Amino acid sequence: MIATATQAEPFDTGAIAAALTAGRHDVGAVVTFTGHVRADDGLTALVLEHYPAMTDRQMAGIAAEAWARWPLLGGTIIHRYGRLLPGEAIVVVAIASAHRGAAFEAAEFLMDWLKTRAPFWKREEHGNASRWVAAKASDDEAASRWEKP
Amino acid sequence: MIATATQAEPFDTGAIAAALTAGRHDVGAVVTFTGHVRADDGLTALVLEHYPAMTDRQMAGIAAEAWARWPLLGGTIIHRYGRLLPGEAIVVVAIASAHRGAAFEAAEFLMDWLKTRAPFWKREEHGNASRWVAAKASDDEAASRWEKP
Amino acid sequence: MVDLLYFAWVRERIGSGAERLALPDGLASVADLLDWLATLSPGHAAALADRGAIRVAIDEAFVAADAPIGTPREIAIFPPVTGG
Amino acid sequence: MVDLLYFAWVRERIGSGAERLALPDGLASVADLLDWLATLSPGHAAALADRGAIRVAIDEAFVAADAPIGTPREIAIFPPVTGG
Repeated sequence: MIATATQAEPFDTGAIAAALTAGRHDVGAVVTFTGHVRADDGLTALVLEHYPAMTDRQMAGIAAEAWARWPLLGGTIIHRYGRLLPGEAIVVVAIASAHRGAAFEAAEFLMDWLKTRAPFWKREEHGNASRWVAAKASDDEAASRWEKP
Repeated sequence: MIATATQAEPFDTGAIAAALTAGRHDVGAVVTFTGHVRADDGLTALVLEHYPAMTDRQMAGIAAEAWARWPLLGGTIIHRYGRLLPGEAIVVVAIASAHRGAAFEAAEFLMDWLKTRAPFWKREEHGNASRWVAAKASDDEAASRWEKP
Repeated sequence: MVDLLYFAWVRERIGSGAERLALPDGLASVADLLDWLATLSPGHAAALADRGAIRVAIDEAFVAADAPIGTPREIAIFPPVTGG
Repeated sequence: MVDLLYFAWVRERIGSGAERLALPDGLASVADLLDWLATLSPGHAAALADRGAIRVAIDEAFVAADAPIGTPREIAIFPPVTGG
């Protein structure tokens, strides 16, 4: 299965990925994606608000969907909330499979779905000023490629 | 740039990925791929032979090609050689970019090219028996999607 | 009574993250609900003015504007999500 | 004199990973080179019997069967690669 969690605390991508292969000899491919806070345009912090109960439900649903679509052997998704500084990691998706194709596709699918379906909202802080991040049409387009006919 | 290396020793994917973001605030996405030895059909070890000088040249060329094609901010490729046991990591590709699309694509491209252009040969050990791994047509197909018209 | 939850700038404009309300009879759809909510205060009106930028979840599942309200426990109203 | 390098089962069948040879005149292409090498010993012949499974690199760059030999420093002959 793919474990999902939200937390305020930092996570260790290397340890998360290592746990997916520990003690097993059937995993041939591990893909990790880690999203980080960029200091674009003088950004000084990123504040993530979320809807906890719905986030848990959506992340579990997205994880189950990936599990059904690809032959996966394990996975972990952690999304942070709260106030993050430039350089800090926001989200990690780590996927294990026998082969690389499934691991890459599932990780991309999960990121695209997290961007468009998980109830998080980012607020940028630029010193004393602050603004909510607008949703990107490009994220909707990226997610739409996974829709089944 | 994307650093490339071959080595007999194990590597630490987490440390490799962390080094790509250390002290910088422009990286928004880090993708890692790690390939592991699977114990399929009773495999007891995988022995990787390589052509060192050509491997170095091919890996550097592949890395430069990825750097030219996508807006990347850093990367590391390490490919091991020698005798590896089930579960051990064979290869890591770690890519940093501002956005996830470029990081995912470049990592997949690099893996597809490593599979079809880097002069490594795998020999499977099954107890006392041993056999060379045949190249897969599916790897050639995966690599061909990156060919420019 | 239904729990209304507001997030991000919807929450800021309404001035509260949650309120418990008795919905009037006759709200056939999510769009009807938003029309009614917008009458409650200038903050509600400001928060819901741009319907294209409003997303709604009923009992933690996304719903479209023409979806029926039903008898939910919790309705959440928020801008398009920007996680990941 | 040219350094010939052999890898994987090509190396095993030839019985050596490297040899230094003086190439005869008149080898126009890589295919001609393989034809000549196959005459050197039964091991060479066995290694090069299935030309569809043979890959060649001249001075560390892949070349096709119809490529000219030129005046290389090093020619490597091996099966299709299986790294990654």
